[in-house]
Amino acid sequence: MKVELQNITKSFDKKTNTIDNMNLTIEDGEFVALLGPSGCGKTTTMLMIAGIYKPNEGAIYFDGEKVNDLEPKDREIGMVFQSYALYPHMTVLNNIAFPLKQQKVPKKERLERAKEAAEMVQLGHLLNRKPSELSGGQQQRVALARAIVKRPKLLLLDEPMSNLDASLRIEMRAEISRLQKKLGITTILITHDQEEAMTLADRIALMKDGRIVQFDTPMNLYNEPDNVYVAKFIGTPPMNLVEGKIMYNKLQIDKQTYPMDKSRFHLEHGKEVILGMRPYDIQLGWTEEIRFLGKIELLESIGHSKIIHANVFGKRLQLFAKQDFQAEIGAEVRFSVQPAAIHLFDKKTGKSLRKAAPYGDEMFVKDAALQ
Amino acid sequence: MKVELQNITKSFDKKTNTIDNMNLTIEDGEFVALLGPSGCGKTTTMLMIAGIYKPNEGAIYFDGEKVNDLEPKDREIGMVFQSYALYPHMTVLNNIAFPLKQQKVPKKERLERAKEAAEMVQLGHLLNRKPSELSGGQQQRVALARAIVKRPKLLLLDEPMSNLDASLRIEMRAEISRLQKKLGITTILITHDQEEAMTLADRIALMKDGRIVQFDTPMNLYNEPDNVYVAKFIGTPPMNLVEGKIMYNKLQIDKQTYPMDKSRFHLEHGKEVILGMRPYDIQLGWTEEIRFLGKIELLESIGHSKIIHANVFGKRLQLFAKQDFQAEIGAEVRFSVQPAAIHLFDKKTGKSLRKAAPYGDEMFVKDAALQ
Amino acid sequence: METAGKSVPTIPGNTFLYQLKRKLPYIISYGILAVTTLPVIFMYLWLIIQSFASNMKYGLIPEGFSLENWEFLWTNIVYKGAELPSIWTATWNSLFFAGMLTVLEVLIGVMAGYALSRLTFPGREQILKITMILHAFPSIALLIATFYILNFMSLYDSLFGVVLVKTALQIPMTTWIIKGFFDDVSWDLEWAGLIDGCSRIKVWFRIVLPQVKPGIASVSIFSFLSGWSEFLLLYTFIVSNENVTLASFLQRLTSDPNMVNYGVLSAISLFYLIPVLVFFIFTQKSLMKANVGGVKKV
Amino acid sequence: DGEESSGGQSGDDNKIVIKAQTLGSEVTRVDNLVEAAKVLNEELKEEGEDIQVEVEPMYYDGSNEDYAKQFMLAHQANKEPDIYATGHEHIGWLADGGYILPLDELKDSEVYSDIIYPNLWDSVTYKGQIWAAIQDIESRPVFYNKDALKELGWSEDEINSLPERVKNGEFTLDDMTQLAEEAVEKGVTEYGIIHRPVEGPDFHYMAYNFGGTIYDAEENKIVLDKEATEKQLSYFAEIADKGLIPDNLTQMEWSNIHRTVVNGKTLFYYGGIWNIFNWGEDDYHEEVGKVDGEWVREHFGMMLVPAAEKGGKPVTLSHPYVYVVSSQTEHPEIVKRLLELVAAPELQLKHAIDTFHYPITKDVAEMDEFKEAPALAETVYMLEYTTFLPNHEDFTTYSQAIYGAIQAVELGKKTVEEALADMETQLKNDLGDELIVKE
Amino acid sequence: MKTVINKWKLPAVMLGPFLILIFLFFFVPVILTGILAFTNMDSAMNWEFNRLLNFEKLFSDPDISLILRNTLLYVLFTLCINVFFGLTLALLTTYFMKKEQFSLLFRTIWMLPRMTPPVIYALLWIWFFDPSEYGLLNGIRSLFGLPPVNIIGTEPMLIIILANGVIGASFGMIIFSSAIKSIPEDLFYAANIDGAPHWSIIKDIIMPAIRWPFMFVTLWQLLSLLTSYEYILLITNGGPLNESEVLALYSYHKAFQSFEFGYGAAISLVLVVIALVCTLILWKLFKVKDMIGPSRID
Ligand SMILES: Nc1ncnc2c1ncn2[C@@H]1O[C@H](COP(=O)(O)OP(=O)(O)OP(=O)(O)O)[C@@H](O)[C@H]1O
Ligand SMILES: Nc1ncnc2c1ncn2[C@@H]1O[C@H](COP(=O)(O)OP(=O)(O)OP(=O)(O)O)[C@@H](O)[C@H]1O
Ligand SMILES: [Mg+2]
Ligand SMILES: [Mg+2]
Repeated sequence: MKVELQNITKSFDKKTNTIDNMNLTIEDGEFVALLGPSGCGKTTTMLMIAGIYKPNEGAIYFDGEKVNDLEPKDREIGMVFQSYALYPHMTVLNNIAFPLKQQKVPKKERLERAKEAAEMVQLGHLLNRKPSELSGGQQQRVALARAIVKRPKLLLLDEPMSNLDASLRIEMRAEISRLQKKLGITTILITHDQEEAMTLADRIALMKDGRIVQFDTPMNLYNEPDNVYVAKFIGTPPMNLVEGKIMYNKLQIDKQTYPMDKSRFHLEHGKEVILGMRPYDIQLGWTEEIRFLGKIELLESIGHSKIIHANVFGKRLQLFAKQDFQAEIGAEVRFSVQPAAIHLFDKKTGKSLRKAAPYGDEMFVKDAALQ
Repeated sequence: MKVELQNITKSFDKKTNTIDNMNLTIEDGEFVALLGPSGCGKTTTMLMIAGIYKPNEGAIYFDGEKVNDLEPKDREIGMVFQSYALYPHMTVLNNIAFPLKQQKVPKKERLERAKEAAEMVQLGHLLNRKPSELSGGQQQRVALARAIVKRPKLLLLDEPMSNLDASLRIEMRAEISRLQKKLGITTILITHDQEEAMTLADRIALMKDGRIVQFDTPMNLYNEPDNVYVAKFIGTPPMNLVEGKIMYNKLQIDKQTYPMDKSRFHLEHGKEVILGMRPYDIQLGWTEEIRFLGKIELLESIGHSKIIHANVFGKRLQLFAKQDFQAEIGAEVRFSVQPAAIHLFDKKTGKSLRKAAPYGDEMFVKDAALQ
Repeated sequence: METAGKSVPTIPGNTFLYQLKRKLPYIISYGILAVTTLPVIFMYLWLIIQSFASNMKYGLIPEGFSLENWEFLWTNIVYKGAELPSIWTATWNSLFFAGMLTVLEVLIGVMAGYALSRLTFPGREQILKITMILHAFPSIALLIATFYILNFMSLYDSLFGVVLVKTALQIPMTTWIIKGFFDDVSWDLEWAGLIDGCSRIKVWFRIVLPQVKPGIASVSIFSFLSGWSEFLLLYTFIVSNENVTLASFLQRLTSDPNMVNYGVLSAISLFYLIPVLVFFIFTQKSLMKANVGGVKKV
Repeated sequence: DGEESSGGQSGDDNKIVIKAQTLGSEVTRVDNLVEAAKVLNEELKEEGEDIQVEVEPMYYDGSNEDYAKQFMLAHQANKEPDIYATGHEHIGWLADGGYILPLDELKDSEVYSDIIYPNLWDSVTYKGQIWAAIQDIESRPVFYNKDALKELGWSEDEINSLPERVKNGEFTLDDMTQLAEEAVEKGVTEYGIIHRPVEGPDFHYMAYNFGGTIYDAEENKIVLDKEATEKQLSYFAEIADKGLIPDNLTQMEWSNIHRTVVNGKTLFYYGGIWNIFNWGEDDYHEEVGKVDGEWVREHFGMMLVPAAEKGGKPVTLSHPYVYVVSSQTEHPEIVKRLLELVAAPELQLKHAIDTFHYPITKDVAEMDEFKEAPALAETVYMLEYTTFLPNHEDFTTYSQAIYGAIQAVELGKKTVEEALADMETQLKNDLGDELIVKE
Repeated sequence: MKTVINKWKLPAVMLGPFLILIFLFFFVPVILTGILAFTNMDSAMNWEFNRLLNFEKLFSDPDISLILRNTLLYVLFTLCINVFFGLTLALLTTYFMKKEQFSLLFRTIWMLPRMTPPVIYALLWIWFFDPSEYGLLNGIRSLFGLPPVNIIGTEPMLIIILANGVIGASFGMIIFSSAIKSIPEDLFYAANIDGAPHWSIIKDIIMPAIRWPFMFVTLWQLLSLLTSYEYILLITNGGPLNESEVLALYSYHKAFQSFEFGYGAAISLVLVVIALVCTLILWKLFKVKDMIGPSRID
């Protein structure tokens, strides 16, 4: 099912718009992730697609047909609520079987399918428990099974795995992905786990304050962020951002200048810009073209590697080192970046200066400055 | 405050033990993370420490004082619930100020401190909202602020950041860490985010089925897992595990043999073992001593790098490649591991064969076999 | 919106029939409400008209408008040769009695309801069962026996005694209702309160109680109502004359079926309705807003 | 003031408080006692006694049963009034229950000597003793519609002499029925006869009228006189059969009864003299609204209940109201003196005029002021034909039973025989030993 | 020792006032009334035991079978109205009606009968159905030239069931409404998304959530109806010819009109036995035991 949102606006208090003139098109069978900071309107968007909330303005189309007045029950969706919303009076099995019951699936088949779904989320042994007797993660899995069991045309997942441990999460991801592919279910996933979004989604819509900032494939979002906001948001640890100024095709930061690739960026003399570098793109040692010298401020161990927090130009940058990297706090550290791996943004508008970048409205002016 | 759990047992239905003879000592001012699969009893343990549940057997000591019969209110704890448990009838501000009110903090100071805490979790602009008007992540942040505001002696955090986006989560982590260090609050954190556990915790207690499997520093847990269960659980993507057999100091897998370091492992001829290798430890190409040849089954892009799923001995192993790695599905791939980076476990008991590994009971027999 | 070109729309959302079907339950429910409510509205409309009409034709058509029936508001009625006490005294007494009863009943009921819902102690089911079965005794049958108790406790002819009796008669109901509401409060909330430094009682009061506001709304309206209209107990157990309530005021006006002035009676019963009406609307408005959210409720 | 026990002394030592209670609207019943206390105080002063008597009036509104119930309970709790005004039929249980004092000496006291109707003392005699001071008395006449009679062609004279003819036994119950039939047939009035729509004393005079009795004073037992009862039931069956009464008379509202009567929709109405007072209270008449005594006398006449047989004695029924004295009173002597003083003519007169009742002594009936109240003065003769309810404590049971039977035959749900048989079984079951069945 | 005290302190505090009150003013009177049933106490108020005489008298009463039949009809049908119509009203005003002002309006209208003083409410019905042409119904009929009818006389049970049904329905309405209001909104969302039509939401979401109130209202109203007589007393007084006499009213008539207190108590006792049986059956039927869960704070 193709889902289109056209100029959707939603307000809870008639003063501020929680969702502000949103446009979004999700192709049939596509897997889209909604990403964005807490409170930006992801859940609200999803609930509008589900038909629970009605948009104040704008229209929603399913397969080209306007569905603003279609009731949720007729939209053939499955949904995991952020709050789970399990039926407290039903057992796990009945919770899962409930959507099937509504489809008038015969009892025997219904229970079989519900059991199957429960097995899938590894709850086969808890079928007769009430939700209140489950752990948080188990509840969430019931919600997941309930959403999937009826094989909906549109699957809405609002943080479906936030309370699951890593290995379970990976398994669940695989299951969702398998099912989605197999049945061609159009799926929208809200998640805070970028890796989840990256691995599962065909495209990611990054939201901010009720608007979509960029809607693109995970790789493009990662590699070619349209603006500094996206750049900062996507990728953990976040992209390192440093302010500078364009001086005749070069970038000047704190007296130092760096050559810039004119074919990649619009370089305007005197423009204040922001330089972005992903921690993963930074190499220890001056092996690449763009070179920095920093002071180690903190050395963090995260299992497979270490994160160096280094002070450069009074700003703290992060980069990775091997797990066996040893250094004193305060020691000097040299590092460098390939010119191809850097990002450049207009400081005033926040827009990417990349030549291929689309020029849109200037909505991010106020956020462009780095806090 | 030093927290000790001695032989704690808890059962909900009098048949099975949800928590089974658990022992745990947390030093004063220590930051401990509780890790474990969904439903293993983390929340239950925490609720017992909080005094909500009484253990069926065993004793809990705070600073050497038995507190089994101490009421929760007298335990001076702050807690974030997995379900948030905000007071629905109070505004954000009052929710946060509530613990202070119980401590009879004068109104003015109370509101000030509450506001400060709200600012800390970036909710300063929503002070007068009711919880029902907040997004999931905002609710969770209120819960966090409420737990922290009274500067408890013991801080219990049950998935405090599962609904926050990456950048916010990093900020929150830093705040918690700062506060914890500054005030020396003993803290217990339940999380499914291993990175969170790794970066924040002094020690991690890994649980399984109501027991603690290993309780150690993050690095030790990662580098020296006591058994295959820990090895598999810690680290994402999880450690690659392959079954084999010891043949005179060598490891034989599927006709191939590999030399093993006798000084590191107890090698017993004929013993069935499990070989473990972390994806991060595997190098592309035969640069290291222990070499494998695999077939690429799947190539996953995760922003900064790619994950290769390769089939070796009919098993699927995962390893990392640079983002620019290109290959056909089905192509052959060579990779290798340093002998120092491998792990070896007894297949029957699941225990590590590492020489320094402690020998405990054989509780993991049934789980040792790889599914 | 009819789509002319397409044969069968895949999404039924835009056909007229679908919209009709969607709205049908609502139309039907409004219909049912309207039809069933009409006679009630009619009855009370008639009561209002009667109180303002100087005479009624065919039993329902007013002839002339007058405020004569409402004179009791500013003068004391002289009925059958005796001057009745001021209506305001009666109103005040009724308010006092109903208020006292409501407070006592809701307080005790809410405490007991909590205990029965959320504390574990032996005999819980038995207490519930016994209180229910007690209700099977017609309260009038208990009058004589209750009299002996009151007399024994020197509470006969005391307002306080009547309040106690009335509370005792009502409290099982309150408790039962409120217990159901407590059952649905999320345990996490109570846990959170305990950890935030409340004792169990304080948690009950500060955290759990606000969650059962709709329940409190319903029990308080019923206890206020029953206090407001209480007649029999006061009438039976109070000898002294000073405690006239609105119910007994009305009773005086109807005590002699030969002498009932229906116009005045209508006016007074309307007057009688006002405070409960206000109380009802107030409780409904402020308490029916249930608190949900902030907890993942299961 | 729960502290103050009945008749107890409060404040200064020489003040005696006497509580007196009455039911319903006729407040002069106790107010007169307050007046009497003033006189008593004068007398006491003259006698040199250093005491002051104060009567504390208490007014009760409600049913007879509730009034009685309250007295029972209050008596148990020692909070009852010293003087309790009630219908005479209650003295049975009051005496049996030891609630009240016998007052035999009152009969001999001077004020009560010229009693208006000698048999009146019977109404307060129980088990051979007198238990109460009679307070007032009334009668229950039949109202007839003068306008309707005129329309039937009766002359003014004929109309006005009807009560006399009834008194003499010339105009019988059958005549009344026939006349009613005629009126209905000719369409002069919608109904022929209306009686009270609820249970009450009116029905019992019929038993006496048909030569029966309902009470055996010697044995102190209720009597079911089957023969008379059968006639009684037949009478009601007949008027119903003939369509003289509204179909659903026994379900009608009192107010609608009044409307029907006042608007002249019936020829006869078994009423009570106090109804004249009622009709002045509300807008019952469709045109005139409230009607006064003059109007009533213009349009209605009042007569005794015609005798069942030609030449027989017509009947009516009185329901004397009495004062009884609590057995727990601390000042029986004072109370008795009050009860003598309250029978003073002026007080009686006030009560009679105010509430449409008869006085209990002849001297009051002779007074000019009384005679100026024509409706009272013209009917006071009826007392000579009056009957009473028995003082038996179970009388309500009987009363309800007979009412049920009447209702059944009127509605045609039972034949007279069935109704009588059912009534007999019911009474036997309910009353047991307390019942004598007279075949 | 201290833990023992701590364990019992809370239930004792919370339940204490409730238990004391119930014991003194409900339980003891019930026991006394039970004893009273074996005496022939009459207006003299003496406790004279007469063994089982009262019961013998009751069972040989010629009207008893009619009265029992009436009681059964009355309780059964009124209960149905009370519970189901009350539920319907609650659903209509809370689930179907989205505008809170409208719900409040309708709820208020349906509360009016209960708020009206019983005397007046009864009069309203009597006026409405008065058999004379002055009655409202007959007034309307006469406008169309129809003869007056006497519904109270011919169908007294119908009128009584309706009159009591209307009163009782508001009880269920209010309690169910509050309970429905307490259901977290996201459950409805989830059910909507799971494709549940209205009836399924009612059956699967609302009904389980209001199971306790539903059961309470049914049980409570059952017992209330068994023991209620007030409106019957006022509207038909059991008549005509005992056709609308029910056991409770009979007890009242015997105790407070004939002053056979002992006999009246005996009738009540029979009533209680009937009620007891009903209660126990329903208790099992509703699985009340399951609804009494353990405390989740140790
Ligand atoms: N009230 C209860 N009654 C019965 N079983 C329960 C109850 N609460 C929890 N359990 C069970 O106890 C086990 C441990 O629950 P707990 O909530 O401690 O898990 P957890 O480790 O916090 O899991 P998660 O990460 O999913 O929150 C689970 O299997 C759960 O089903
Ligand atoms: N019922 C409501 N009334 C008022 N404001 C609301 C309501 N629901 C949500 N909001 C506000 O709307 C904004 C968007 O909420 P939404 O739940 O869509 O956020 P979200 O993107 O899902 O965030 P999260 O990741 O924290 O769940 C938030 O700022 C929230 O405070
Ligand atoms: Mg959300
Ligand atoms: Mg948990």
